[in-house]
Amino acid sequence: MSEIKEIIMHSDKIHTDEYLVNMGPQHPSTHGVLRLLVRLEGEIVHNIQPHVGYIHSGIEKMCEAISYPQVIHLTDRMDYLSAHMNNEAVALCIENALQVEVPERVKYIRTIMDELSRLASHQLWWCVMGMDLGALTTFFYGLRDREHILDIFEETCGARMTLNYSVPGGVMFDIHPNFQKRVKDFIKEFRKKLPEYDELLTGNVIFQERTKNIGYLSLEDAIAWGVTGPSGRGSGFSCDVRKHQPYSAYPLVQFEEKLDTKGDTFTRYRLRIEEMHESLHIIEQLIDNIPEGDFAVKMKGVVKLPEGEFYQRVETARGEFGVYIVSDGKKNPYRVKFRSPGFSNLFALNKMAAGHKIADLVAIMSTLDLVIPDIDR
Amino acid sequence: MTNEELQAYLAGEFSNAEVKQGKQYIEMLVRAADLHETAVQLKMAPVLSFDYLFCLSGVDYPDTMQVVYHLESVTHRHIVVLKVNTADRVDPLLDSVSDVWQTAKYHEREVYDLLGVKFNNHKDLRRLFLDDTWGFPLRKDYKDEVRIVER
Amino acid sequence: MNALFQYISTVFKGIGTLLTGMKITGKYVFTPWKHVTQQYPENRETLKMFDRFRGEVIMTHSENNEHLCTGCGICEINCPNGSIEIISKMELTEEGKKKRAIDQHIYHLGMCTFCNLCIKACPTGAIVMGQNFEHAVWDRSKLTKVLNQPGSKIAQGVKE
Amino acid sequence: MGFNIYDFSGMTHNMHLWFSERMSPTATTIVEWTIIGVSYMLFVALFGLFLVYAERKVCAAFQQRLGPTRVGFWGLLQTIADFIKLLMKELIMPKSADRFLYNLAPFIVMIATFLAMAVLPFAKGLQTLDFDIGIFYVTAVSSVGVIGILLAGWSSNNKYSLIGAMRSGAQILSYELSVSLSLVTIIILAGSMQLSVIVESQRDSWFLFKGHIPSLIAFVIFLIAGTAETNRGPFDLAEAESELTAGFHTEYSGIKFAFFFLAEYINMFIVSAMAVTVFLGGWMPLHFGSFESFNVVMDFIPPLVWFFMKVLGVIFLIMWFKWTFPRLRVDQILTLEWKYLLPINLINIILMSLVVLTKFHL
Repeated sequence: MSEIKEIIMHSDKIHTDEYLVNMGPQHPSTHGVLRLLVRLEGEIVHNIQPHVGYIHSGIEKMCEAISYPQVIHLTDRMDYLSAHMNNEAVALCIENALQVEVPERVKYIRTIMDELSRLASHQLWWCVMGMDLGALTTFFYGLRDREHILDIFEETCGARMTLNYSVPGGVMFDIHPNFQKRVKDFIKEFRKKLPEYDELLTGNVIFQERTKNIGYLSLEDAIAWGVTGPSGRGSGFSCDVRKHQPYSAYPLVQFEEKLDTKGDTFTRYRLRIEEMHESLHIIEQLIDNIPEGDFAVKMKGVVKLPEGEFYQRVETARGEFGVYIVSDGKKNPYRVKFRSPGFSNLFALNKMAAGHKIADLVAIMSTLDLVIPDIDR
Repeated sequence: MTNEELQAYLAGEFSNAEVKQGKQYIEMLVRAADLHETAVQLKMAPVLSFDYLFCLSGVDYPDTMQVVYHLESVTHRHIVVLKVNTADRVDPLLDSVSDVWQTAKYHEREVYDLLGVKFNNHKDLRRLFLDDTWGFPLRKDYKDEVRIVER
Repeated sequence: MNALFQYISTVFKGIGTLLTGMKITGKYVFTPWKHVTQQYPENRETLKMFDRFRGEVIMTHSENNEHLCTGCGICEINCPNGSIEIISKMELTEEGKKKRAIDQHIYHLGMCTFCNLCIKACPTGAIVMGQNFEHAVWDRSKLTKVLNQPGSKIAQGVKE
Repeated sequence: MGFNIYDFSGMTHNMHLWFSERMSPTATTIVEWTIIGVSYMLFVALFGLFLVYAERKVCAAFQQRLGPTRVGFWGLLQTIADFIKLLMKELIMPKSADRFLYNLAPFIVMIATFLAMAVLPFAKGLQTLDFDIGIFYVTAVSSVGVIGILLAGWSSNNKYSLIGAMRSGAQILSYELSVSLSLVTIIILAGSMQLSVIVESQRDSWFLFKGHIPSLIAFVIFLIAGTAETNRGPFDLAEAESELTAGFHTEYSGIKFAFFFLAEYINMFIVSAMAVTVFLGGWMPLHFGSFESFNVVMDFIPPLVWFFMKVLGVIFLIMWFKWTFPRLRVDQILTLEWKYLLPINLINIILMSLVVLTKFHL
């Protein structure tokens, strides 16, 4: 109740036409346990107050008690859709701190895995986007294609979502002998399926009407609110860490950072679809050229970081993910902070959705591609 | 601007700050009183224009609370790490930078929630994840006998 | 007149895009045998998990009821959430020396996150990941398992 | 009591005579009403359950799934099991709901559905009421249902329900216009509002083909507006589950929810049956002018089978819409009606009048 009172106190004057609706924590379109306190007038959204913390699991506190390889396995559980990118961020951070040079093969494998994760995440986003807009069939088409990627993961890493594949100094297993063939089959298959996505949803006149000129986010706002990933790039914010601070095998591949300045829901949608094409392109460049070599360098049994502070940025499917490790030379970190993309992206929602209708709020939230454990950590 | 030039420029511009090359990025330790002014300068000066705050974290050191701001300039693509120590560890107080970078509004709420760092001039400083009865869990002296199992 | 032409073309373009979408779904509805559903309990015989699939931690035993575990406790240290407990005992070897050996390798399946860190750390390769994934039980206490079989011994020649 | 699957009028007439001989006129009427009422209720319950099953199977096929397979052969008993579950569920009422209106709402929706069914001609002679204003009656009573939806939304004392009900009100009131106008197009062609006459005059050719392009346009508009009338497919704003959790029936549970659910499916049947009766020749078999042998074979199929085949075809089309398209927004749904369907409809009526005036349709 106190929150509601506060909101009434904070508003400039009391609007008698307005009413408050709690969207969440259990609501079909908040994709988890996110609660939005929405101030509405009729159908028009006036103000949105996100309330997070319903799935706060204290990962940062837990990390202070466990060793570095164990920290990696916890990062799976934050943004579970781009688990491998999170793993990689911590692994890279540790390798940088220890000045370990990983073999070329590891870099290639990690980059391929990154892009596969990105594809899987974008596929899930696409199906959920369709479902939020009422086209329920997209959900199953997206999941159908995602299954192939999860099978690839399962064969090589042993798990489908919580991969825990990157370890300090390399990867946990070498790639499975079937890996290359499976990935190539998947690319061939998915290249055929991607145009279907466009025909089913992108081109649809109802979809276009629903998304075009909705949820505008200006470049200034995108930067000020730290909106990254395809959501930020839809506003023209060049924020692709793969381009600006390349890691792993990204310096070796040709790819385009998809940018657009329109900043509306449809642009964010389109950029993600284009990113899927780019991801396929990146994998195609790497998959045949994986160099021979070790899949990990030999590390000591107990990983100890030198004293100091280390930061590593990677590009996940949702935007920029950062790991900030403060070490005091012991075997467990002194402080770990995760900069999660969803956290910054979510709070720009008010900027985008105010003035639009409830249905648009749902569409805008979909294009932000929120994963709630990523926000709450 | 190269890294060395940037370091020299920052050292010249902010005489009260301690500028040094860290392990990865240029680090800049400012006094708590200068924080807001420095933040405004870092963002507004055209040669610097650090307009993108990509990480804001609080660290609990034995004698002080430190808040770390990772800043990037979208136009110049250079990065600086701004650090500020609070005078008091138990009841830390800093100026808010949420009017400089909007995203700091919620990041500061997170720091307040988990570490108990209060921010002046913050419009809406409430707990973010936890409810009001919790302590500040990321502090090193935080005790929770029920939920934390020591091995 | 131009506006009218535009109006008509909007209508036809709109209907056109809708028909394109219906073509895609129609393609699948008239080929229902191409479904992707797996009927799980029925396909139990044919359903084979990948050999790296991380289903549960198991300890391999040879036909002589011998395992490779020395009871060193490295897996216990490496486990992030305390799902492994090693209870060791002191044994007299043939030369009459005291030697540490495994008494019970306790594994809490309910707490395991299948991160593979224990298997990676095991110096003798005593524990591996099993492919079983049907872990549902009625009683939670059944999730706590003792991995070394009763009466099992350490295989000859395994050193710490 | 002769039984003729091609013509039921003799059978019903004989039944009436048989009752009249043995009972007083009042008792006859009461018995006949009871029989009709029971048979309609049975039909609604069974056909509703079948439609729910069909929807699940069809939707599964669209989504490359199998749908229900566990309960009964091919999951045929699934909806019955679901229905039993719904019957046994607790009826929960929100604390500050308007008790009377809350309980009344599902019945109003159901009553409107039953009223509209009364004039549908299932086969020759198998029609309860044969008004001379049949079409007018259907459009009138089918819009009563929206009152139930509005009541449900208002009395639940839930903001989601209220938003859903208001959306539904705006939507159905506007689309009623398109439904009526597209039917008016056909009334011009048929020259009658009596459903039996309309069906009878499609004996040699269905109105969809007879009326050339205007009746095709009217058919498309009727399908769109009819889908909107039933709160289905891309027009399910009233219960948009990604926005309003379940819209106007958020707070309903158990059998009251089942009423809304069943009414939605039966409404879909009514819209399809109207489309079939008015545009696709009702229970009339498919005839091609000069192919005599073909026409004889078509005549051999009983009218009841024809009617349901056509109805299920139209229902499949409506399901196809639902499982393909994203949902419209509330302002777009009104834009579609007032800026597109209505003007096209009005022009279409003029076109149809020209066709009739020039006797082009004969």
